[in-house]
Amino acid sequence: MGEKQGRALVVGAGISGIRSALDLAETGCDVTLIDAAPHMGGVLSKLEYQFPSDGCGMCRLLPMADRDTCLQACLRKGLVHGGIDLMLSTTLKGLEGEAGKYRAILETEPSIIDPKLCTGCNRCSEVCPVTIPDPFNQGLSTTKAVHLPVPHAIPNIYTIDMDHCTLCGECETVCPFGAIYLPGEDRLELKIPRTLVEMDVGAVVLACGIDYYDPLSGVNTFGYKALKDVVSNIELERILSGTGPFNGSLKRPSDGQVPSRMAWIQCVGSRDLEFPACSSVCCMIALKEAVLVRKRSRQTIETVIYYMDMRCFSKEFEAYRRRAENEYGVILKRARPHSVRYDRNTGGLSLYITDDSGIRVDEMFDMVVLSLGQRPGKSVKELAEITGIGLNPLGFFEDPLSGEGDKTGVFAAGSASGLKDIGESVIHSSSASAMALKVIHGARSPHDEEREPLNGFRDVSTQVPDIGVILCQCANGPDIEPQVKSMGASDVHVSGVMAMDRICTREGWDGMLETLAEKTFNRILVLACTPQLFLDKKAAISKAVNLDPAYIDFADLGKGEPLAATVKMGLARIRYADRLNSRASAMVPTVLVVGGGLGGMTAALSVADTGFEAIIVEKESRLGGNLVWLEKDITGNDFGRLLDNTCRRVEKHPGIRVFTNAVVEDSRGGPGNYTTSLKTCDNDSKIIDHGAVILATGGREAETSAYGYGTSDAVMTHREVEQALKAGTMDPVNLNVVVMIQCVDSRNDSREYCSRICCKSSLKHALEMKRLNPELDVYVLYREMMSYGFSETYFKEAREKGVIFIRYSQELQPEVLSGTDGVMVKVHEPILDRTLEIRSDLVVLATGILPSVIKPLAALFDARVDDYSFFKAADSKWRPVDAVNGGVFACGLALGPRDAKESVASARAAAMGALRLISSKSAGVSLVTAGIKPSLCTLCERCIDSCVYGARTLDSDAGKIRIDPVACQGCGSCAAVCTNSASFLNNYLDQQMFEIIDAAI
Amino acid sequence: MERFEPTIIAFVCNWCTYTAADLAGTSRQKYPPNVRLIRVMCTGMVDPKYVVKAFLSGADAVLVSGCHPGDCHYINGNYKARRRVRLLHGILGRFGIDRERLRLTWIGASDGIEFAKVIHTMVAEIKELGPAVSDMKLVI
Amino acid sequence: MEETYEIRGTNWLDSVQKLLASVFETSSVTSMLVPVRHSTTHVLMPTLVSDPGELEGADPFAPCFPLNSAKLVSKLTKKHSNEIIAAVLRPCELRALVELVKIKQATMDNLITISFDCAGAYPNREYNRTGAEGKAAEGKAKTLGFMEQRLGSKLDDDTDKQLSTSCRICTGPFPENADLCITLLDHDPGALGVFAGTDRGRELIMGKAFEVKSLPGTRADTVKEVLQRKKEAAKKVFEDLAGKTATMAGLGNYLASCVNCYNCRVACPVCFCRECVFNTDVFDYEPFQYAAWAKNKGTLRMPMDTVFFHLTRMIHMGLSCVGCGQCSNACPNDIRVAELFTAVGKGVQQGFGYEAGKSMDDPFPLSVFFEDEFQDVTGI
Amino acid sequence: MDELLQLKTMLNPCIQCGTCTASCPNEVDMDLVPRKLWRMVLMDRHEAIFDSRTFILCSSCYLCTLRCPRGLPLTAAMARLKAIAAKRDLAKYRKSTRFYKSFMESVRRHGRVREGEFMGLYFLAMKNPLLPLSFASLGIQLMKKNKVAFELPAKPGIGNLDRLFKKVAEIEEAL
Repeated sequence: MGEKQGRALVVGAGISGIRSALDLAETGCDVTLIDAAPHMGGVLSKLEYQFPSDGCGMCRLLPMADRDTCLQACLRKGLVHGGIDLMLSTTLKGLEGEAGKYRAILETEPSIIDPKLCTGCNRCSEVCPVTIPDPFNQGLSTTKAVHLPVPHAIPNIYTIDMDHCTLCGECETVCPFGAIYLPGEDRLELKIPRTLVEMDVGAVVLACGIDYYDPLSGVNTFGYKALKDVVSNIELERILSGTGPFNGSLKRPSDGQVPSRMAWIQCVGSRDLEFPACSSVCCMIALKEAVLVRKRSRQTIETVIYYMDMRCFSKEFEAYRRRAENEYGVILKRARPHSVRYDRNTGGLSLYITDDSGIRVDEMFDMVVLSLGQRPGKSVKELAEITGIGLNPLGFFEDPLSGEGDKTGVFAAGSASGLKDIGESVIHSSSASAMALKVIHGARSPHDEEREPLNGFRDVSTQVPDIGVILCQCANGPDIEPQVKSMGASDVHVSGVMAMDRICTREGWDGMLETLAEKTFNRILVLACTPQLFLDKKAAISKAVNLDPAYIDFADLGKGEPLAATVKMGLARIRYADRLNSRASAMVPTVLVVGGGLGGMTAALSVADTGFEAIIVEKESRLGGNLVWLEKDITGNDFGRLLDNTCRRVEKHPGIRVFTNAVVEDSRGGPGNYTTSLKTCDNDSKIIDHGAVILATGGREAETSAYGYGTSDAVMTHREVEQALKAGTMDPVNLNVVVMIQCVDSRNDSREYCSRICCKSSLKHALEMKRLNPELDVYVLYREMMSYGFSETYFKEAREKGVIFIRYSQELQPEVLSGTDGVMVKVHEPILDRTLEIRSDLVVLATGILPSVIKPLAALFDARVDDYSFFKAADSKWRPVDAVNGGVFACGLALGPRDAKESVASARAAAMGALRLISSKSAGVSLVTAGIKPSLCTLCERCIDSCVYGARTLDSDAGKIRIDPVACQGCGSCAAVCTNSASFLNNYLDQQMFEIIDAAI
Repeated sequence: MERFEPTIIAFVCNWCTYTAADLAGTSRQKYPPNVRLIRVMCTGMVDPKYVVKAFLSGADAVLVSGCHPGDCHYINGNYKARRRVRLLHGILGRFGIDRERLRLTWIGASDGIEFAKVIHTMVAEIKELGPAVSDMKLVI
Repeated sequence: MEETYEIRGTNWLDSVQKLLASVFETSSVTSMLVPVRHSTTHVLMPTLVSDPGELEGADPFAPCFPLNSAKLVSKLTKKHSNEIIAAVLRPCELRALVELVKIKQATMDNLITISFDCAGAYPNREYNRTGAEGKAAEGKAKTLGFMEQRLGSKLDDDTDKQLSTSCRICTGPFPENADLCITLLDHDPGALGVFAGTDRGRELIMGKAFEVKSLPGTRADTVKEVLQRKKEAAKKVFEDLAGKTATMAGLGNYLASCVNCYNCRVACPVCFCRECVFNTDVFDYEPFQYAAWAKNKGTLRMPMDTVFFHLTRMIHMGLSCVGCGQCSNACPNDIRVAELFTAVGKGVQQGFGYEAGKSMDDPFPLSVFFEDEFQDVTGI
Repeated sequence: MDELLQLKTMLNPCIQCGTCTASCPNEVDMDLVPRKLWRMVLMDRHEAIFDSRTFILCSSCYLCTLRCPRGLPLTAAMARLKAIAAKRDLAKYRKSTRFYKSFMESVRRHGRVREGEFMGLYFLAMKNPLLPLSFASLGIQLMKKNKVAFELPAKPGIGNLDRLFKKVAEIEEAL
């Protein structure tokens, strides 16, 4: 193998793959993004509503710095980025070599429809005689054997389901572009055969996602497929979707009626014998679906969720659950339905359940939703064999706590390594891309690379608009050339109208480029029927005519408007096209990390490992944070060693500077350019210039005075138990009975959120004590065991080892009475419906996690904290570690409760976020960026208030509003609040909009 | 008399409703040709001046359409748009341009069919209502 | 109920001058903006007085309202200054000032506001015709006569036909949030009361040697009665206006004689732009555009964009309109702009549960939003 | 107590989800629903367990075993409890345990059940002279249909299953 490679391969173009690919592309790597499916988006292309926002927001994954590198459009259409080569219907077949120097073999499925020729005209589908269940709608609606796999994908290339195709040849005949070439008896060769490509890559990210459990494969099918109104959660998502089988109206599949009572059955295919883990997301999905149903039906459809434990363990989820119950009237019942039966008399579905009182009841519904558990993706096993990455017992990619010492350049991203919601997947994917970047950065040190400067184009900014119009024409379309020509003639700014034959074909396109290259237009407007096809090709025109893409635009002839309106609107738009000549100042290639715990150190290492500088500020005298007192996690990871290794690496790393006994005092500037002063122990001030900041300020075990804590030595917290066990001052052999109480001061009105890690801590300590003293009686008093994901296996183990779990409710809390000999715990046992008195030697309280106080610190960097005083992320799903302004990131406990492994992932993700920002060269200001005319500005500051990105500041010395072109995302709300248009949005100027409106009418 | 064909100006956000309009196209959802789509980055950038300009230039109705609450690419532009449209309803409503003629809708990226439906409904209703400002040629 | 202190001078002007002089004495105010009748020109104009002796010409009660002083206060306070000043403002001027403070065009940091029961004013041309030419003494006498008549009739607007419409339909003629609020209604002739509308005002009043007397017991009822009358008057005016401007064409006719001089916006106290957008290149059309419009429509009224201008101003300023009526004062062609703006302003402000100038604590409606509000705005 | 400890270990993974109860066809007649019963086992509430008739009502349909998400052998657990009750000859369950015993005794002797002997043994074991009367009506009905064999007990030893039963007893002892 030769040189280290600067290209990364990302396998899987779902959310995780897109996140990783963008991470790597934005940091200057070349990325090949492949997906086995003929479209991108993965399972997300079928899901539209995400908890806890009940909306989408996927587009927030797009780059914020250097926005123009990426097509600014809904990600459901597709991802077009200059640095990402997308290969669909492609799989990884082989991988040889070592980290940094791999040779990958990619296989692209043979295709019957030539994607380069197909324009998505739909004629093939119209004539196709074969009707099949539509896989996009999980078979709830039908489509043709030749069909569009995902309706919103662009380019919209058709595919043929060869399992159903009868090779009748109708489509082949009707295709106006000759894009279809069916195999037949006399022509067994496919026109576009299976192709193998060998490619040198430095690192590989595996983001192949998950599959869903098939109820038909299990012992209890719950009537799935046998009863039409029993649907899976994915099917329900399709039913609720605007592109779904009923166009978005909620109907039951059997008869198209609106259901009146719907039930959700949780843990179908999870937490059972076959799959002893929790699928982590189904509880929230069910809550969200029930809320959507309640909202849609104006609360007329009754929704009941039958659950075992309602696992709302992430920061905002408990609040969501409360809203679902209290505001939307979703009914939650703790019960596991035994089976679903069809009731012949009513045509309904009856569930046999036993509620808490122990009475068995039949409940009638007319639609039942199965919350299907997740399974490893189909390709996981094969990919594991190809790449040598290990699998855990459940068949997911192994996900070690720390990647240190790993020689591999292959990293799992997202749910391929375990069950995660979108937010966690996004974090995990960025974590994977950070590790991949570390492997390849040497080959292509992104921040040293000179990007093609935009000012290499000829300067036309001062020229009078000289517009060239390209009219794309089909032979079979109406002849509109004379009309367009006459419109061109009457516009003083148009100097040429050229009709081209079908630029959607290779010949037509090349012909257009040739024609354009001969001219010297300084604005180009292309009129075409489906300009979406060319969205990724602007760069090609730009190169051919040596013109900034800012001056090239498309107008859509396919929207059904009068021709004159379309053309004139297009001309008005292009006439004002321009690029702001302000320049963003250079990014400072340094990241400030506040907090030197596990998160902070990991983030700093991730930054420094890719060649940038990291500065850690730690207020204590030593690094380590909570790791200092923790011994190990539930899986047995040794934190002492982890701490030593991490500290050693940090201290030795030439790219990391550490300030202990230091705090941040003040900061100015914005994303890309901060100047921050630190106060060190000797009261010195230190000035740091940095481009981004990561808040890794951590959190702590909450203090408590509940259950007699502080009055009796027999009442301890988990931290104290951990320390006592570590120090050997506690020996479980001397104990007879231990009671652990969960959710102390948590998940109540004063502290709403679930601290997520306490259940795991209790399981860890219960198992550890049982190991040291099998005779010990351990009782865990819990409200909801949040042993999500693989930790469910420890819950099972604890039960097997004889730990007794007793559920208590918020209303009926346990009581702890201290006496002379130990303490007495009184708790109501709901199954037996009686109060138990447990005389115990030790009571352990799970008091939850509180964040460090970061509000003032966050405010210094224009970031905010949430209702619980944790860092407020811009979006819990799509931008889970970043502040809205794009220059501030957070990780670990500062973000919200999470365990060590999750903290490490979030730290790498935060580092990746910072790297995305500081690697962007910002050669030019993005096309659509706000500006200001100071001569008109009266400093009312409304624009500052309206800017969510903090891109606007008042420079009171100069008496001017300043705009940070990196922070500005071009939303234009500042322009809309400005009464005299002193604030404006470039390429959406008032006069331009007026002309467009005039042209439209 | 010639059948009245209204002109509707639709300010659609680049992220959601524009995608829905594209989707309506690719899913062969036909909608009347009376609507002129003007793509804006966000409904939050629709200056009330644009709406007024559209009416004074002869539009019979204006549609402002963007992402569902919570979905805005720019976090909250659609909420700002909602207040602005409310203000416009309050002002234009006094002068005979009532709320049927100025609509704000949330149409998500997957709502291609919904988009076509909205246009259908709106065109049909405006046809009933008649031209918006036909009698003011001289006075503006 | 806030403690009210009574001041009894020889007449209302003497009383108010005493009060204003005492502000100089007992506070660190270095100058005071107050309408003063100038000894040479005899014209009443807002004047910055730093010598308490010059307060002799001060006449805040005259039915003379040449301009809304909020704009002047903006000039005095927008940029940082260490001077502490006081301003005597009509309630509508104070409301305008509050709006300006919200958009950072003025601050109240170093400002003491003084307002009073406003008996209204005449249109500028009317007042100039009847009063301004007189000598100082005559002017003073006219003011006192006006006061006697107005207060005597408990602000019955029907008894004074010269009163401007904006004042007739003003539903906020009583001071509320000024630091010092002067009451005139129901006091004995010549006497006035003063109470503090703010904490700062309370500090000022404390320990002053005013004669303590509680508010005239009848005041609350009188205020109610006055407001009721004005509301009814406003309703009539608005209904009449709504009839005339029920369509865009009606609005066009209403504004038909407008020549786009933009005087209304210059006079508007809350119109704060440095340069109106209608004067910028946004509306700088190209010749071919005019030609195209004319061709398209058959005719093109010039200057164009008249209705556009006024609608835009309603959009920009409707939510902040305090109903002072200066726009009508400024119109050279006697378009009754003020009624139009007051009606629209009232309407849209109600729509957002907002009252322009009422309180510094109410955010400007377009600067805030909530996730689940105004659900009725959306949908087909 | 060992048997119960064994049973407890067997049931430790129980998550009290109640699927067993929901699936049980006899649940309506049980004084302790299965879920509660298992909870009692885990909580060492031995008196309560043997105060209940739940396990004796189990008809071994195996639905609970099939549906249990933890895959617990619940039907076997019910059988264990029956065995313990039989072994201890608890008065509460004698009607049932002695019925089984008499049945098995008849089988042991002859390799098949002989109804007459079986019922005789049973009445003898129950030591209740009035008991046969309560079976009279059922007996007459069965006799009418020729469902009761009247021949006298054959010689002991024919079809003798002694060795088999001995072996089973040994196994049970070892458990």
